[in-house]
Amino acid sequence: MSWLRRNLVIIIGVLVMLYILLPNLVVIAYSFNKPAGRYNYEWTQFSLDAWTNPCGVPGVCQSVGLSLQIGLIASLTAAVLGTMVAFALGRYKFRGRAGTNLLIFLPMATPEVVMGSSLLTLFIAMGIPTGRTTILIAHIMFCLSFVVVTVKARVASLDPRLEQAAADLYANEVQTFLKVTLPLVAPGIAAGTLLAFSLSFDDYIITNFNASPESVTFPMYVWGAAQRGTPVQINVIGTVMFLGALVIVLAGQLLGRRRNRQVA
Amino acid sequence: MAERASGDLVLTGVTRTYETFTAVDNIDLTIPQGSFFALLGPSGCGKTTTLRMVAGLEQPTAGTISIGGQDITATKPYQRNVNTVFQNYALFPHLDILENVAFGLKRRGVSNWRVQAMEALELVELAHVAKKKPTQLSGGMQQRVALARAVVNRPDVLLLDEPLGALDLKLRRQMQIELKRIQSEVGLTFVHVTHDQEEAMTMADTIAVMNGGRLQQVGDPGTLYEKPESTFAANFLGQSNLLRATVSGVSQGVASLDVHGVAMTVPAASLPDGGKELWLGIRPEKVRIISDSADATGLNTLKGEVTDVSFLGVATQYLVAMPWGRELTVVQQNDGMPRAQLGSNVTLGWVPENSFALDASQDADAGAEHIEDE
Amino acid sequence: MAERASGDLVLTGVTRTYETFTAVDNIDLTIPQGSFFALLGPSGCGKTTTLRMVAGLEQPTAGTISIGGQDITATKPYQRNVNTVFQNYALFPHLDILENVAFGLKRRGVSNWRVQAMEALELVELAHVAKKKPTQLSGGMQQRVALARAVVNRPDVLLLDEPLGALDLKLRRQMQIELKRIQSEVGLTFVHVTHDQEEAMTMADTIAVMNGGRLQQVGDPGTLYEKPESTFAANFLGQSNLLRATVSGVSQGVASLDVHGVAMTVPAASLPDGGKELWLGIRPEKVRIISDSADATGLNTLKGEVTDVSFLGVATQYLVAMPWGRELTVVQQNDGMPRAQLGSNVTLGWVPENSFALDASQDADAGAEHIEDE
Amino acid sequence: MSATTLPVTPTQPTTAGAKPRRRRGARVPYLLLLPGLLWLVVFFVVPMLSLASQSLQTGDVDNGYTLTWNFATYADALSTYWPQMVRSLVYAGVATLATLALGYPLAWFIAHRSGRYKNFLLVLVIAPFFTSFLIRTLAWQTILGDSGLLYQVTHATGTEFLLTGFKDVLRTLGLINNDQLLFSPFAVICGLTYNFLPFMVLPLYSNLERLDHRLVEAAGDLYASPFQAFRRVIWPLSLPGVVAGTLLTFIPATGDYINSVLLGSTRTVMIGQVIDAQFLRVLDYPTAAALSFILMLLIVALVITYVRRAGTEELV
Amino acid sequence: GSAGKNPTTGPGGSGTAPAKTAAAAQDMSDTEKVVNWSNWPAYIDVDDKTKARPSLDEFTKQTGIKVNYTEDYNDNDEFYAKVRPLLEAGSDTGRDVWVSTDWMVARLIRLGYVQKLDMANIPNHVNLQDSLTQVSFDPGRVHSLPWQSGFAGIAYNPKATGGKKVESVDQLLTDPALKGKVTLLTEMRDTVGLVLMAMGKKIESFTDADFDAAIAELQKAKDAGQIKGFTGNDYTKPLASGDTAACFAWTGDVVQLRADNPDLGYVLPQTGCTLWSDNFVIPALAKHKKNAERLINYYYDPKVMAQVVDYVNYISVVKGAQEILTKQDSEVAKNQLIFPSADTLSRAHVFRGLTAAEETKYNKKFQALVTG
Ligand SMILES: Nc1ncnc2c1ncn2[C@@H]1O[C@H](COP(=O)(O)OP(=O)(O)OP(=O)(O)O)[C@@H](O)[C@H]1O
Ligand SMILES: Nc1ncnc2c1ncn2[C@@H]1O[C@H](COP(=O)(O)OP(=O)(O)OP(=O)(O)O)[C@@H](O)[C@H]1O
Ligand SMILES: NCCCCNCCCN
Ligand SMILES: [Mg+2]
Ligand SMILES: [Mg+2]
Repeated sequence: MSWLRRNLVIIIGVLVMLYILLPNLVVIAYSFNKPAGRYNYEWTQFSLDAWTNPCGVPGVCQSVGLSLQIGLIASLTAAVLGTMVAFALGRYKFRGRAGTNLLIFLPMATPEVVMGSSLLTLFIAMGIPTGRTTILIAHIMFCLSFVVVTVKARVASLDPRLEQAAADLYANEVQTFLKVTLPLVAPGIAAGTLLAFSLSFDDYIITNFNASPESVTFPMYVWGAAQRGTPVQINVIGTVMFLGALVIVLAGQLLGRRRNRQVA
Repeated sequence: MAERASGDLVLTGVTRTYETFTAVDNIDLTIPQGSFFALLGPSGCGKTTTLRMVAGLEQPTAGTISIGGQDITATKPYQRNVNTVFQNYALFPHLDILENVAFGLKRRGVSNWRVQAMEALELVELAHVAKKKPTQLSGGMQQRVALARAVVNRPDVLLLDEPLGALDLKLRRQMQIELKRIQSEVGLTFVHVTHDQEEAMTMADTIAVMNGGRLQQVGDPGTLYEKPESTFAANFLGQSNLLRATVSGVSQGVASLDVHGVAMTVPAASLPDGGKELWLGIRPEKVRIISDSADATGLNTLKGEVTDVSFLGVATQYLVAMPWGRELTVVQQNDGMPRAQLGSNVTLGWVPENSFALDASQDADAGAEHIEDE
Repeated sequence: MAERASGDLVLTGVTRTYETFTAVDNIDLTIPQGSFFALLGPSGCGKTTTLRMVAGLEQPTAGTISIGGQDITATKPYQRNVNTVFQNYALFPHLDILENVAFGLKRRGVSNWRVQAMEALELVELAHVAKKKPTQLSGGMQQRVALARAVVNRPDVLLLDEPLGALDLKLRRQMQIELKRIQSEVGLTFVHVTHDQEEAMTMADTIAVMNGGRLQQVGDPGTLYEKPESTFAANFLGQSNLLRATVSGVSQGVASLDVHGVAMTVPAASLPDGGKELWLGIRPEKVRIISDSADATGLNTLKGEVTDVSFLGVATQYLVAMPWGRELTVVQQNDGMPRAQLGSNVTLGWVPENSFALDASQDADAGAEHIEDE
Repeated sequence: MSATTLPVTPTQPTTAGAKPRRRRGARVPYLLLLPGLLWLVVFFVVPMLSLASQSLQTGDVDNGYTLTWNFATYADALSTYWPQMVRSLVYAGVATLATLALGYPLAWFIAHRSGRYKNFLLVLVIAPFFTSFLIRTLAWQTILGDSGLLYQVTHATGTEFLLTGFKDVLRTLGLINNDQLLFSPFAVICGLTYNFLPFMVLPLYSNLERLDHRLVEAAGDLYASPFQAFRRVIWPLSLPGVVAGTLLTFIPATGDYINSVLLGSTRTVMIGQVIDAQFLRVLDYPTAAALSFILMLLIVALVITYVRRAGTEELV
Repeated sequence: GSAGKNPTTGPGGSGTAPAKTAAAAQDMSDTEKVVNWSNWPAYIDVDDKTKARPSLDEFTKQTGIKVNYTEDYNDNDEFYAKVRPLLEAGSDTGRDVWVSTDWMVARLIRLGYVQKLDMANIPNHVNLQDSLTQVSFDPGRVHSLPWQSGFAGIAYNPKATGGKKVESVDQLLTDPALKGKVTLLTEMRDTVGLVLMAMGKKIESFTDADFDAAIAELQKAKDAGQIKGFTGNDYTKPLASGDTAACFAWTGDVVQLRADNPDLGYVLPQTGCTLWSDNFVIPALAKHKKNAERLINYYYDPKVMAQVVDYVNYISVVKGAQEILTKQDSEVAKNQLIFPSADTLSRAHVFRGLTAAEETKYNKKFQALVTG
């Protein structure tokens, strides 16, 4: 009983983690399926077919490539713009602060269909042909708010005395920003960028409105494929992306630990 | 790039006002090159603000600051050859200790920064933790890193804002010795802010006592302690017994006083200008408990009852109640001699030359830092 | 609900081990009800761990803890009638001062919590800030709130973990007086952790000196200070001069010693058991600088050169170099008498009864807390 | 990415300088804002304005719409679709509470009990995003289906009674209608909860990670039982994280409808689905636009009230 | 067959306003050997091994024209919403040809968004099934040629019905055994059409009142909790797993599902089923119109179409494909759902064309049902 009480948090934590991961486990399992027909719905037989040929379905790997590219550019751009806004909001008092806060928050409250379609109308009015560029613009727009919210918290908790110390130690404004401010806010920016990347990588509705036939992203591909049963390759790619993220973090951590050990 | 402008640090009419509140009020001060200067005063009196103006982190509302005759009032912090050891250390958490110390050197493009930074770390005996992060260090170690980070730049002036404020007593005393050693080794001008009066006295060549944004008194520790010019200085720098006295006459350089009906004397030279009323001050350690047999001629004496005895280790502190209600504090070194008992009636005495006289218009409790008015 | 179990706090064989490291090692201790007990020792010696076990925040690996004969070893913190004033105050930042103080009362369902909490705030003279938030208060005020928050529960035992550690000297001294006053007013058992030896001596009825998880010596402040039983206690509780000495003979209750070729005496009763080698200890304030004219009969004397003079305000501290290289520390109260000059040759002397002798097998620097080993 | 980060919290000011302050160079904040806000103005505000105008137009797709300031559309839209509107708020609200109930212990676990696996667990929370949400939501069909994973696992382990009991509870709560877990309010809320859990966990984590554990001990020392310590100390101190998390969850969840489409039934239609149909199928742009604005307005109003009550000063 | 009787009752593609003419762009076909084709997912033959698209590759090989084949047509409405602003603004959609369902073709023609086909470039158009040569949505077949066609009928999973067959729309909407486990299609013409026919109405010539009655019927079933949901193509998964007991479904899907799950039942109700076709159209301002027409021509070769049908399993719109397939893959050739008999075809009907006003009105009512 007391064991249960002591470990309750761990037990609940593990259960919730399981809840979060359960669908991914299903996705992983079905990446090893060998469906009899063209629908990967029912478990039929274990097979590595899809794993040995992940790009086997036409277009799927191009779409992943495009999504990665868009996710990267969009999240990085949103990170830069969002960080600047976050600094302004977290650091300064100025007229229009409340309005700015509202403007940051509204896109999160706007239904995606609405955003996607009204943006498309705008692009046409502006004469911007749909495609990679318009997807990027849209993604940067909706990622911006998430970056701002994330980074602002970090900026607000930054100790201004550290910047003063840098100035005291002969660092001019630019050096102070690059050598002290930025590294200290970096974890917040990293978190915001990661969040933005995952939002961009996974967006369908807004993307679909602003895409062209040449710019089919991974979610668009999946959406289409899901209309008539997703090919096993999609599970493979989902699994690779999922595990890839984990491996990168683990590798980073191991590397960091090794470096620490060498120093110590 | 910082310009070398070695020489005295001079503040002229420096004032800093925040909206309606004047934090620093028209300060004139000359701090000779190479001296160890302490700025002492209660919380909120403007010490940090003064330092920040010298460092360039704050702009004076009025007045000028110069080093070695060169006016630096308008220059940016990074253009001044002044470094600060911040009250809270302000070490860069993302850099390791060596990088922290080397920060200023690198900014100035010093090429052998590694060698110089390691030397500075050796100076504070921390070379072995060069690769650790600040959070992995204890408070005392962090403080020394902050010191090394500032000292390594060989600034014209080193500002120390209560660098020992967060240390415990024992470590604090050791760091004081360390600071003194470093100052004499590298020969910089140190401006040291503290509100620990004992710290100021043991370390500084010159002490300035500040209150409410103004300088109260500037001088060497001995003079400030033995001859305070205000009740504030008298109370803030150590303890003082202040007795209400009326001058009854002056002859041959000696003033006769009436203290609650008891006749006393004080050197006439120490009398303040103005009226006949004054505060007669005497330090607790200057008061002796006189045995019945002893000769009390030439001493000012008072009789009272011992109401409290506390053993301080090195010394014992007595509170002795006077007939008019007020208590006198007496400190006697525990040199092995027998001492007074709680409740006994004793005679207190002191050499008139050891006392001082202050203008009676002041508040006797100024600077005594009562709990209510922190 | 906390059970009332008034009476002595008794620790029996209490041990706390973290993996391989023993933080507290088999401690036996009885703290009488209503006493003011101080736990003194260097950083990391196990003071906090001991308190935490009494509070129930940590479980002893072995041993029992009881209050008034009732074993509380296995009870939860909230079931014990023990309260703690934490080292960092640990005030609840989201609650105002009154709510902070009333926290424990409300948890125990005391209905007139408001009245009691206000009384406690008046006790610490903070009734006027009842509606403020902790961050709006200065460090000293926060400390007093923490105290009120604990005292208001009238616990059997009040644990104070370096409550004054973060205060500056002046405020610290005032809070010490405050604490004493409250303790005598409410009559609780106080267990006070500190590593400020002066604080321990002025405040406590009984002091326990801890080192490396073990109790070194327990006693009243005077005895501990005047007759330390180890070099650790001698160095940790104030400063000590320790001289290497060899016993050359004992007669009529007086031992003759040879100290670097100088003959001295010490009461034979103070000799440790064991060999002929010993440390002769003498406190700096017990050493007098003897004028040439003075009579030195019956005193142990040494000659040396003054190498450092530092003015401490109340007193002056001298370092006097002995012919064999080591320096002796001498403290003389600034009672207005003329003192020795830097560089002059002086004779030092002390009454043999004021010195103490310790087993030579110990490290003379134990407890002197060098910078290297914080 | 360091373990101590991922802060999505409006924090308590931790240092004296944390509060926004006025600085010299009043132009600096505006320069910083310029590119980001310009982006938002051009690509969000302008379309929204044209949408606003659309909501007041009358006409049809073929013959075009004209601005007639027809506010009646708002009244009509609201009177027709208020049940879906209310349902969306309720589902999003319940899902938000569920993410809070599940996310809090998880965030606590990661912050205080996970040791060096902290980073790993944090990424594990966000990693599912990298597998398309559609596949993951479809996976819930596989899990919740009548003969799905849940059924098979309980069946194989002889613990079917657990599943039956669970269904009974849900039925009593009105979260399922018949014997099916899938295509029920329960499934929709379960999907919403699942999809937005990371948005709750991350801000909560960064808040709880900073919680001073000594305060919890102090509470215990002052006679607070573990529950009371949570209720009186931990919970109020974590409010900023709770507020950030609930906003990041509630706001997007209200407009979401993929979960309702794939996991719900005709009785779980959410407002996003209505807006989608008006936009795409009925081509009634004024109604769709009006519904969007009503939704946004409702959310903003709710959020402002909520944030005020929770005592966090700034919006998000 | 009788389904070939062209539904002449509707007002055709003309609506109330005369159809506008779509703008043509300068045709770059001769200089740019490409054609951009948007199609529905999984609507073309794929080599299951190499995952290549054999018929497309062959086309390129023959003509040197590269096909940018994009599967971004998931749903008529969604696709329309995507291209409408472009068409309305008079800009190029970036596509030379796509495949729209009949009623959508009507709308596109009405609004002047699609160009006339140049039959001179499509000599093979004569291979079009007779039954599809005259359609109300594109009188005279000047703007469109079908790609595939199919039925909407009733599919059921015996596992979930308890072995029971589901044979009529009435049963689907009322049988308590199916309660809460029925899905219908969000495609209004299929769902309402099947119900109208079950009510004895003709979908070629129903009235507003008929439409309302059908909606009321559906509403009743929905209120009774019979209907679980309205779906797009995503009805397949729950049907296969048995979470959906019975539903309206399209033929091609069911043929595919049966490969995994041979027990699945499929019924074309006696009261009638809908017949739809998805048609090639060339949007306004398409840059490679001639290439697109060559592509259409290519697929109207029975041999090529046989290859496609063999894979996608919808109804062939090209004459002669069955004969070819009978030789190659008799299974498919015998399948009633792919090559329906005359009897089967007699039950199939095409939803009448709607005027713009009707379309809006009906859509509104139907969506009120779906999202209500
Ligand atoms: N930015 C500011 N705006 C308004 N008042 C300020 C500002 N900075 C400081 N002050 C006020 O100026 C006075 C002097 O502050 P300062 O920090 O110099 O005191 P200090 O002597 O360093 O005190 P402490 O010993 O507590 O550090 C204080 O009353 C403070 O409240
Ligand atoms: N949870 C723990 N795990 C491992 N070692 C611990 C733990 N807590 C304390 N210790 C160790 O136990 C020893 C005693 O710690 P404790 O906090 O009791 O010291 P202290 O006497 O209070 O020191 P200080 O004066 O610095 O507060 C220290 O060496 C410390 O490192
Ligand atoms: N995978 C292609 C499915 C095509 C379905 N077309 C639907 C038209 C319904 N009337
Ligand atoms: Mg200060
Ligand atoms: Mg401790």
